Amino acid sequence: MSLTFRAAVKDRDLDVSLEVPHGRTLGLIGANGSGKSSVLAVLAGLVRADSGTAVLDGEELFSARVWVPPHRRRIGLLAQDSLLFPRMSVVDNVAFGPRSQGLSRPAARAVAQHWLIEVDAADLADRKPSELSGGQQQRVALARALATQPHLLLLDEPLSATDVGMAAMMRQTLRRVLAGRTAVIVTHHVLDAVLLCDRVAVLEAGRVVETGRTEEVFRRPRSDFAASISGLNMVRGVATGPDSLVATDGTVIHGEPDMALTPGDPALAVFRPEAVSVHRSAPGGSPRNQFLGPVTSIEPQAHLVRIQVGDLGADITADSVARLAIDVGESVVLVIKAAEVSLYHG
Amino acid sequence: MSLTFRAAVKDRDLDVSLEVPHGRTLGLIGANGSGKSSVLAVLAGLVRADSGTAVLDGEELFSARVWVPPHRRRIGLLAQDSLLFPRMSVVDNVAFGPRSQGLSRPAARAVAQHWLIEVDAADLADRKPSELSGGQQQRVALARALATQPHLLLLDEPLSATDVGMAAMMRQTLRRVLAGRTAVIVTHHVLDAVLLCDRVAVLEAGRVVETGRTEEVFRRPRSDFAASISGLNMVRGVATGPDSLVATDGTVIHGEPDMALTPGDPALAVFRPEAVSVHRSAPGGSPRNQFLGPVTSIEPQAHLVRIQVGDLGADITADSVARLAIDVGESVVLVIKAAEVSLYHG
Amino acid sequence: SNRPGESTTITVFAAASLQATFTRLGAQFETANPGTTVMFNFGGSSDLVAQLQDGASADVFAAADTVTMDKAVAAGLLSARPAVFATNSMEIAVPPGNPAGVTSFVSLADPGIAVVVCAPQVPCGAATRTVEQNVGVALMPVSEENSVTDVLGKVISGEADAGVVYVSDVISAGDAVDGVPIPTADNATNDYPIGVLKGSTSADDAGEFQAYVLGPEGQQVLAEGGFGTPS
Amino acid sequence: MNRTPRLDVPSWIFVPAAAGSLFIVLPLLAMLTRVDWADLPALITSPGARTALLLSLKTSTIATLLCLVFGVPMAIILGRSTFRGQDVMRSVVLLPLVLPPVVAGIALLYTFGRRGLLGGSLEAFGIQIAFSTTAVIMAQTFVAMPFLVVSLEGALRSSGQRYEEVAATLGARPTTVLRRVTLPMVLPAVASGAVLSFARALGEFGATITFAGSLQGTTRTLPLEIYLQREVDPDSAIALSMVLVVVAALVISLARRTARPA
Amino acid sequence: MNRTPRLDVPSWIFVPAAAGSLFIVLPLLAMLTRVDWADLPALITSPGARTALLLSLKTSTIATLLCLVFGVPMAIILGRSTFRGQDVMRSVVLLPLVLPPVVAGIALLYTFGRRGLLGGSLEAFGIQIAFSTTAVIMAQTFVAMPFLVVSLEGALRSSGQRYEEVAATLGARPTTVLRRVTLPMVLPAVASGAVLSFARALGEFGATITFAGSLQGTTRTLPLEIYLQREVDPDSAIALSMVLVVVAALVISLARRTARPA
Ligand SMILES: Nc1ncnc2c1ncn2[C@@H]1O[C@H](COP(=O)(O)OP(=O)(O)OP(=O)(O)O)[C@@H](O)[C@H]1O
Ligand SMILES: Nc1ncnc2c1ncn2[C@@H]1O[C@H](COP(=O)(O)OP(=O)(O)OP(=O)(O)O)[C@@H](O)[C@H]1O
Ligand SMILES: [Mg+2]
Ligand SMILES: [Mg+2]
Repeated sequence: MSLTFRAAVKDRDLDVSLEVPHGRTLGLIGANGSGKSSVLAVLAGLVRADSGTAVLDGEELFSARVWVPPHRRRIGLLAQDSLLFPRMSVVDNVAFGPRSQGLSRPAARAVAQHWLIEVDAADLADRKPSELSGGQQQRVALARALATQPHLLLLDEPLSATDVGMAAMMRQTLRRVLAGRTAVIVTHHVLDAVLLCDRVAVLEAGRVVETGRTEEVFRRPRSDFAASISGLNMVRGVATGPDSLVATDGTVIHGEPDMALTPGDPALAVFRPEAVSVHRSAPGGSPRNQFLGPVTSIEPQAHLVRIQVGDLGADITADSVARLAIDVGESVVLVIKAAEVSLYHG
Repeated sequence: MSLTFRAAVKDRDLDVSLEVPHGRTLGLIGANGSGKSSVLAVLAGLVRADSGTAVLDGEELFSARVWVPPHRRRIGLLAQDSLLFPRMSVVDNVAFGPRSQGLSRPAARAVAQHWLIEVDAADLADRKPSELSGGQQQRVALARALATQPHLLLLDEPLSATDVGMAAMMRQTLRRVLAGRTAVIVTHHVLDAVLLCDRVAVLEAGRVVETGRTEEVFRRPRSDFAASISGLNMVRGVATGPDSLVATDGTVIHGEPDMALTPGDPALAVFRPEAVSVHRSAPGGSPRNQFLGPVTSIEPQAHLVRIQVGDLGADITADSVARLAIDVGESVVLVIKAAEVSLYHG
Repeated sequence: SNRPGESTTITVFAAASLQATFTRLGAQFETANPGTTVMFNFGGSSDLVAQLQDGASADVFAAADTVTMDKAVAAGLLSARPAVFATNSMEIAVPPGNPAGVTSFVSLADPGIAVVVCAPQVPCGAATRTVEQNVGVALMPVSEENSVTDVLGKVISGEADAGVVYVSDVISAGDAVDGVPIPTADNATNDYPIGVLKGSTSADDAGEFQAYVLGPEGQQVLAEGGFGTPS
Repeated sequence: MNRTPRLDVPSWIFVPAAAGSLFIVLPLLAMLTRVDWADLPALITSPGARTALLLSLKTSTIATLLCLVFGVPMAIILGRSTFRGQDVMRSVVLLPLVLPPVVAGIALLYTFGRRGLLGGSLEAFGIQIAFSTTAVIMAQTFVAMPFLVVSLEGALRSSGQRYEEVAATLGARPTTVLRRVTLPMVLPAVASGAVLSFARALGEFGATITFAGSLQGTTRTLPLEIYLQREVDPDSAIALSMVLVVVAALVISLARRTARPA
Repeated sequence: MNRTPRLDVPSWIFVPAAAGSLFIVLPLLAMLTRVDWADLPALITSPGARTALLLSLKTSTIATLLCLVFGVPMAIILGRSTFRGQDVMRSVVLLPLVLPPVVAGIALLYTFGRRGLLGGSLEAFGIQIAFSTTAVIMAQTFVAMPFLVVSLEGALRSSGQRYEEVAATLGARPTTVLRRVTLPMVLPAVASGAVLSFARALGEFGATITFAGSLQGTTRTLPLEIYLQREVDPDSAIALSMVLVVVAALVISLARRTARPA
């Protein structure tokens, strides 16, 4: 009882296989255009794969010989645009799925009311979609998708238009709803993935480049995208000892290996920008990792300032920036304690 | 040379006044349905205000007697949905504005190409909008809005569908584009506001509840929404001394005032969740702020774990959570050093 | 012939040009024969034949020319030989006051006069051709209409200066047109035959109607309508 | 005044639109000036006119319903599915549009008449269609149907299919999608199509007189009555036409008003 | 096969659609069985038929263009703006639909005829419309225009206005919005409307014969020729009708094909 999926769509350069165990939630992350929505569209039956097959709860959804039309797949899809039916009220939009499944009109409305309460939109029930704000529309669309109680739930960036406070609430709701339900969620937010997904798959250019348990992927990313979405600096290289690697540009990095590395093996070093300190010249002292380079940008973040040196970022306080008196283009030295660097097999 | 705006729209319960000095960018933040998009729609001429007036660069856009139709306002609007013209290619979509301003077809295409390069979508030029991913559509729509070189630029959540890496790039692009241009940007992201906006205005239920310089608003929020979007804990109260206030529930909070408070005046206390430590029982020691209450939720964040006690949040490491062995519903004591609490007149 | 309380309906298929006179005749006949209703189906004679062939049920058929009636006879639609009950001949119709000053058939050949006629394919056109040949002129009409009604319409509206139509049409148009007669020697005449149909469900009443049309009352109404008496 | 303001349409567009409207209005006005208002009441209430008007309304309404019952499915199949022979079907549907109505009547006779393709089989069942009120309705349906199909198909093609996809992912069967998404979306076009069909049926003359004949109370609809009247008195024919026009305008605006809340 | 798959239409819908198609196809087939194929070539190439066909094509094409020039603006004003008297205008536009064509011809005579409303003024300018090809075109335009207006207005109402708003915020004047957004969006409906108008104009008989008369080469269009022919030989009239139908189908499918890439 689970989902297995493999599909290739030539003209979108997509070739993906995925598995979602029964009752689990898979996060799908990746850059714009990497194929996330396409995967959902193939699953929902809105795009035909050139080859491949999908099996949900033992039943083939599509394959070379089989084609189950969308309305018989029992798959709920929340697409990237809300696409609420413009001529129906909010409650009728949400009641549409239950009605289609044969519920009576009052029963379907009751179900709809329930889901509208879940997404905190009960007071919008009688409005027309054109009278809703963007975030309200998204919540109603979410309620509509949830109300069908599908065997497989597909959510494409369900919270992208939702404000911060409401998003926190919605994540709670989704956690409840997703418990025991097989689901695939596309998101650009680490927090969504961490809170909602058992595993994540990272897409790059239509291919799965990394999958794993959610925390694992974000703490020990293997793909550039996973590192960047986690806000981590990542350096690829080759292990030179049990606790060091040499990057492609020759820099040697020392750190704390999860397991002793085997010299010669590919290895990854990962560290948080907050752990990086910035100096005008190399500080003296014991074994430390140092990177030298010109500052490419200086950006205020919420509370700190991000100093970017090539691919690497350092977050320091505004005070430090003032004290260092650095400017874009000037050379600086980035220093990271070995204890702050995670090393693992790549 | 600037924008002054005051408008009321009855059936959306909106009553807002704003000012944007020439060449400056105003951030508009607020919860879903607080009226952000409505303000932009009134400015762009897509919704009529029941009363009010707007003056851009000395010219009245609307008032009781004046009504400049949308196409003569020289206002560029990037709406919340991309709404690319479905029957035109991407480049023709972007060239639409310049063409409408009278440029020749090749000249307009050249302008379009320029903006497509700016949003890193040059390779999509010949596609139809239906062949784009969600994030790609949003970037193209952004290019289309920018290509008109409007006197006033209105961007409604310009980066909501954009992936993390691309968003960083787009923020750079927007910074360049917005320099010297009068603009209003709606966003749910602190980073967008911090990087792009000189000032922000916070909307709640169709009213402006706070405006100020961007850093000021996020560091010293006065509205609940500004505090929550900045990820800060905020407590309202009445000053009891130069460096203390009493909250409505009677708790006394000590902190570092920006300026000595006048007892009896309303005051606000603000502190970061990372600065809060969690104890099973009240620790001894010198003057500290303490809050007692049951844990309402425990949520993993990207790197830390958020312990929520009522309105207040504490971010602690997963290790600490394990060591404390706390669970939802159990009473804990939140402790914050006075040095970590900012106090200011509310 | 009806016993009191009994009612019959007879259906008469008649050429469109008979509408005015037959409607009057029908009403008179109904008064003379209480309990009998006369229903009419007016149309182009050839259309009516086609309808009869295709199964339309009727009791009496009155056509505007013998060619069409011959077709009906050939198709075996009639129960007896039809009889000619009226004749019609041609006349020039001009707008009231005769603005173009039409005096004779020959003057219609003046290129300054806009004249409309029936197309030679239809009976009134064929008759017009005959008149042309008799008079010895060739008209250059601005329009060759499909029916005499269309010709009359052009004249009534003043669009045409003159039109060649049946005498009965000039009469029935009343004040709307003036007539310029064509001498009998030059004129063309066509015969209107009437007959009882084989499929008739009330052949007696149908026969009575036919007799009524051929009888003095009928002939008087027809004469008032501008029709000639068959020789 | 806080609804989304309608965007301006270009002002020059009022020039051709006014010219077009004038071109339509002037002849109607010219007709009005010729109507003999004193005679009108008698004319309208004459048994012939009344019977014809009622018959016209009855047959046109039924014909419009038949057009909807058969035409909407045809439009949907043409506009929303792909199958071999679709182009052929599309062309075939158009044909009655160009057929001169009298020829259409002949074609119907050739099919349903006594001597027609199906006439024999129908007669065997005791069904006589030609020259009955049924024949009037069939003639009207035949000439009016393409108007519904063609205009509705155009609207279906103009409207995208994204909402229908959403409905399918919500588990709606094709029938449900059709009933609750597709049709509501193109409702204005269905209404326009029905109006066109009704108007065409109401004004139908040539096919009716050929296929159904012109018998008072059974097959003589108002246009046939008008045609007959014209032989006798052109001006009263025009007056009767005005009745037809007014009745049509009333029926249509009534139908529009009741359809709007749906 | 990786395009978005068309959603299934409900399968029961094929039943009424097939019934409707049969109802249209059967009479056409019945006609075909009566055509005397041996005589056909001679008939078609007869000067009368050839001239009439060419005249029909010419006048119908011009009439369709006029319908587009005047009808599209009218539809846009009805479907995209609000003004007082809009409902009146909508009803007026419908009227020629229900007017029996012959009466429409009379109305045109009353307006543009020699003794009509404008006849005097026109004659003063030396314009003589009566019995000219111009009159044919005017009659066809008058009866065909409502088809374009009504079907296009339906489509405009079915389609939303959001893209037009976007265009306005990009600085597009109403004219530009119309040309580059509105019209491309409803292009299929414009095409359908044009097809309906063309077909109506091509089949037009009553108004033409009443207003323009019937003279070979000048005003006798193919339908008029067919009616005349019918007096002589009904079967050859049917054969000529088939020609009309085939030509119409060709012209329409040609127009469709060229319009598609736009
Ligand atoms: N209908 C289509 N035809 C052809 N190519 C398409 C079509 N739709 C999308 N694409 C392309 O396929 C690729 C994958 O698109 P997809 O929408 O799956 O991306 P995504 O991962 O969802 O991105 P985003 O985060 O921007 O939503 C993109 O390069 C896109 O341009
Ligand atoms: N056309 C409309 N008619 C009536 N009310 C409307 C209409 N559009 C929006 N509203 C209401 O007006 C309020 C403000 O909506 P608005 O779209 O401005 O919110 P917003 O701040 O942009 O929210 P979001 O972050 O969700 O986009 C909301 O309560 C919304 O439901
Ligand atoms: Mg996507
Ligand atoms: Mg909004």
